Amino acid sequence: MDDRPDRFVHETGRHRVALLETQGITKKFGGLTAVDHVSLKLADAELRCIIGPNGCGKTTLFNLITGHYKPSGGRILFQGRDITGQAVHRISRMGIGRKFQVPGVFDELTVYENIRVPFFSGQRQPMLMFGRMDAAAHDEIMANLAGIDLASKAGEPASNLSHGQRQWLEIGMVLASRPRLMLLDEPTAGMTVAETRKTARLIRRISAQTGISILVIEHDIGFIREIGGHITVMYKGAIFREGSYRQIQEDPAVREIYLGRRR
Amino acid sequence: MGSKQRWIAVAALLACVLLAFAPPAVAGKKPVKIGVVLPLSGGFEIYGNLGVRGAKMAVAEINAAGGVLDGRPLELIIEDNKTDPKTSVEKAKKLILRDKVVAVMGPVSSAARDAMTPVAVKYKTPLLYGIDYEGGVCNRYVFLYSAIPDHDMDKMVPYMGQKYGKTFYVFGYDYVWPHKMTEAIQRNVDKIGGKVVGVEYTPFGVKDFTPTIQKIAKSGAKVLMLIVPGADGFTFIKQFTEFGLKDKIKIVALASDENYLTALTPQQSEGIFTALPFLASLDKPEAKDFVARQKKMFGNDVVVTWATCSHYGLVMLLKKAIEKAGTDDREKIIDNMGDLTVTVGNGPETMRAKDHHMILNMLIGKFTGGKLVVEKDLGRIVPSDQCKGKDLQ
Amino acid sequence: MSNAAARTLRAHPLALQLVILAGFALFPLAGDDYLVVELTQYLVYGIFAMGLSLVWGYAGILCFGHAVFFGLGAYVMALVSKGMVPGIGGALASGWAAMALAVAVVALFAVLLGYFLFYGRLSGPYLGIVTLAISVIAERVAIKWYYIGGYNGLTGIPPLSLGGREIIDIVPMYYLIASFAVGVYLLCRRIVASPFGTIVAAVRDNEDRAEFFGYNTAYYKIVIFAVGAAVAGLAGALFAVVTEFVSPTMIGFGMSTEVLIWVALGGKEVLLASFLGALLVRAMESFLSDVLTYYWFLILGLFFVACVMFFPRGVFGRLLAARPMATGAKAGGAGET
Amino acid sequence: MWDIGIQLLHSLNYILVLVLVAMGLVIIFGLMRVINMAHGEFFLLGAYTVVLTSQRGLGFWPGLVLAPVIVGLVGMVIEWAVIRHLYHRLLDSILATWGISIAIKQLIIIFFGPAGLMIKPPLPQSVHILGLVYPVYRLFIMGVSVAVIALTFYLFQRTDFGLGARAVIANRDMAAALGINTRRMNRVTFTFGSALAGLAGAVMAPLMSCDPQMGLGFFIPAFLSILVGGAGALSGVLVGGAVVGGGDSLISFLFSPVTAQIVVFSLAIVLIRIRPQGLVGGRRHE
Repeated sequence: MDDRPDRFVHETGRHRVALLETQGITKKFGGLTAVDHVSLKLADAELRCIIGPNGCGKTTLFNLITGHYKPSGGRILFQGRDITGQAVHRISRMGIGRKFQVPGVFDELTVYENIRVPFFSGQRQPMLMFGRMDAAAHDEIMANLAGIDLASKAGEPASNLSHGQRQWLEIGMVLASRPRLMLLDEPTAGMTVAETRKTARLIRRISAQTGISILVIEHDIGFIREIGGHITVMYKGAIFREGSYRQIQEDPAVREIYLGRRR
Repeated sequence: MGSKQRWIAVAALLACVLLAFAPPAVAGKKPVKIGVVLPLSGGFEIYGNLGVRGAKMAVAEINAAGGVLDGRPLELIIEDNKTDPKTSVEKAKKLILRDKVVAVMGPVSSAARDAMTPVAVKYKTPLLYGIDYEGGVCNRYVFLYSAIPDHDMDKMVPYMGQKYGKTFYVFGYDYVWPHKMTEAIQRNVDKIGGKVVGVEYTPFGVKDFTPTIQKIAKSGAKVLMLIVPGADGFTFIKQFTEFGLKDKIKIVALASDENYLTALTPQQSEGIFTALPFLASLDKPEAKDFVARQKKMFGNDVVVTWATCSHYGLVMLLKKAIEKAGTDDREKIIDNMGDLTVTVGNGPETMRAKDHHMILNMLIGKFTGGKLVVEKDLGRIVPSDQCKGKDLQ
Repeated sequence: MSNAAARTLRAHPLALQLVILAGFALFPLAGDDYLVVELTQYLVYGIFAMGLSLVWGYAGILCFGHAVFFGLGAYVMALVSKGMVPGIGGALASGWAAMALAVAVVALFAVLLGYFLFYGRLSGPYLGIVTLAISVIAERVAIKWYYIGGYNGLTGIPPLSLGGREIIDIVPMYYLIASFAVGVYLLCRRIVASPFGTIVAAVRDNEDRAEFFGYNTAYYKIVIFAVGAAVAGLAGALFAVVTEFVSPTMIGFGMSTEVLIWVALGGKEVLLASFLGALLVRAMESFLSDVLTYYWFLILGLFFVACVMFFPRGVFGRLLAARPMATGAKAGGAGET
Repeated sequence: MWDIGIQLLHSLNYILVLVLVAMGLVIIFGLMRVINMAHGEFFLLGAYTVVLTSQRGLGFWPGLVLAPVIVGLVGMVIEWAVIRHLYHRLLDSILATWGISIAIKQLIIIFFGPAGLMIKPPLPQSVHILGLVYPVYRLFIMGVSVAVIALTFYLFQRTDFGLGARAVIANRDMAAALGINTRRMNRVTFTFGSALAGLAGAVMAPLMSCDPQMGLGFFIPAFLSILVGGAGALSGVLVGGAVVGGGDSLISFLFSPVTAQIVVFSLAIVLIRIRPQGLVGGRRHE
């Protein structure tokens, strides 16, 4: 990977303040409680993984944070503001970017255009139908592409990319939208071992260089180890454990729920 | 695909588009061309085909007799306007600008005629119209071989009122011609001291008329003025008959003609009235001769109606005007077209110079036993001045 | 063609468009009057087609009622320039003001309609059927409304004047319409290549994802819908000027489906392809429908099915697909006006 | 006061006709998510089958039997040739069926001419109902419509085929995984829907003048009925037909047919906008 200075440097002055906080957030589908009183705090510039067996409510939690679902109870605070139940695009504009489980790239657009879409999301410029790209914006987009190793594919439609490249492209897209917080839902699903390692390094580098807080849902143990950082374990909709990689790895209860699932 | 191939392909396609416009080969002799813009598809083709047959026969007869202007033949150039005003304008422009016709004949609907009129004026070409309409056109470049309300409603309404009762119901298509006809009907009903008990309009393409039929049945009307020509009119008459109302309420179907005989069963058409300047069953020598000539030219099954006559008559008028003018100059033809008289199928008829409308001989017809027969001969009718004293020029 | 010319073209993809432009510019010198008159009208249809291309090709909104905007533009043009709108007279009733008003009215109407449709999250088939029904209603209202001429429509629309002279002759009229066509094309291209255009394309491609990047997708759909409608409205106003009449057939279902065919056959995703599609189909129809009569529409219908199934990008789409920003070769590459 | 009874009878007649036309459409749309723009032309083919048998001197009744068979076969061929390639391209299937509708209409014009054609009424008798002379044939139409509705409901609610079909509606992928041949299900559905359209056309032909444009006059109200009622459930078409058909009939009687069309269409659009899932449509997933 190249070592050029990343262009997406954000102010990271206010460490220690909880960027995102969920207070007893709950979501019920009929009789099923998918997310059960989850209270979570994420600091500025923090990198955290959420793990847990299938169906434990990880993705539902993401959907609650991003406004795709309205919670049945509890509150969500972002930068101290209550964002509970706001419209999806409003929450997104506040600075919460998300990568979906299924790569959500724009297949018919070129790789370059894919980055262009989120790039303008924070600006007034899209209002101007006759607006042009200035050279600085162009350079920024190309730097972004270089960061995810796709600069050489800029002119190709996204449908031409390999699975791994599509995942990176989506990470690039989320980055281009200049978020304060990134939610990544299984960014390495379906990747080869080499691709997974590369993805982990990419995410770590983004975290280190930009100070964006990152919340990752993952299964792949190798990836989680590579990432380091704090880990939250969810089970049956609730938070089960929190701790470092080593603490979680050695916790027999965590093993139990995973083994229990395999049985 | 490389740029070169792309360039060649585009150029080829562009060439195709442009080549499609290539001018036609120049003819050897110099015929006098008459443009025809009539619907041969799209809804009014029944009338369009009648007009084409009338015009074709006139041209054939004139050419057989030596043509015009010292042996120049007449030539018809027929264009299909698809019953659409836009297409009518396109076709009229094509005929005038490319084919250099001396006159344009057609179309059928008033909408298309109104759309074509500015073209005729702009390019100073006579527009020859041969379909019944609502009256009121006053234009130097437009000649109308048409029955207008003065010809038919002024006579029809008193006749029906006297014979069957003075309560009338009007049911028509929702466009200009039926509305104008309704005004004429209302005027005449008032004149005879009768009453219009209901007026109702319908959009094109309605397939179930029961709500309207129910209203008519309840209204106490003795006479129904039906201004729904064509397929929807057939549907209406069919459903009206099924509900058993034909015996109680007499129908006057405006613009109904011999075409109704092929579309309706004798039982369905029985007892419907109409007013026209010509009926194929008319017992006059010129009528019998006209029908015989049509059959000879187009086969025994050919339907001959008033629309055949009017378009035939228009060509005849044009021929007389060309000869009187002694030239194919369009302005001079227009100057000479007024006050000419022709005999087509029902006695001599005259194109008035002052408003370009016709003095016609009118008939009341009635569908009887699967035939359209003459109920009453109304004789020569001179309509009011459609220019109301204004100067056409 | 010489190699040098081919090389020039390769170096400047724009040259292709310039060649086409030159073809249109020189056309009146070669053709006879009638051809110029015909082509004038086709150019108006071409502008109309570009309007639909924006809405359907670029924004993915299948609209079965685009002629509503075309017809509305034509009617507003006719009514205003004939002085039939109470309260609007004098300078406002001049041809150019009428045209501006026509475009504005159509755009406003499209915004309202778009607000109604897109905030209801109507999409795909529902949108198709609803727009189809709207076009039927529009035609019916036009037929029923006698003040605006009813079924017969309105005639005698005054010509535009430029520098105190009325444009009525064939060749000046051609150049007037041709310059409008070029202007609209450049304008639309600019919109498509702008950041706004990219976002519209993104909304078409994956609406949920675009929404998640913070875009109010309904807003973008409404705006592009209104722009496409305004272009169609301008085409309608020009049509009224060129043919000097308006009638309900211009506002209804029939006309809506015609433009859909032009755009689909030409290539809905490329402006110039849609434009040429209109010209090609109209030119072929003008000459083939007389020869083939009823078979022409049969062939057109089957060809349309084949096009939908096998060539979704149309006859010209692939050929003319130029994506100046796609390569990212140079910032501002789209602004080659 | 008999007026109300008569008006109800007329409205019922039109509603049943509309439901008969819409039935094939709703099956195809509900099951396959395909908007069949050629439905009006399938109706047309059915009507012209009857015209053809009448012209050939066979009369109306053989045509009535033949129409659903012929149109069903046409539907099957079109499904095989076109529709099955477009299941994953919803908008394209709209356009393709619409192209097919143009082609079918033109074929009819080429073979039968563009003018309206009439056939002899097969049941010219009338009966007295509510003091009104009522054509027997209209009663026959209502009977056919009720029979078709009953048959369709039986087929979808009580048979194995119906169970499979409803499973496909609910979850296509799951149904396929459970061993339902969705490919075959599509073919059968499209054929059945087409046959119903053909039957509707044949039944309606004696009431009116058959012309190549007659399809559109039924297609739009039928489609609005489906969307108003809700495309997801069979019962939706009954409710939608009642709203659109009853509204049209009532407003035609109280005001005029022109007003009826404008008002009913506009109301239908507003209803679809407010409740895209239809009046009887189930809960939408949040």
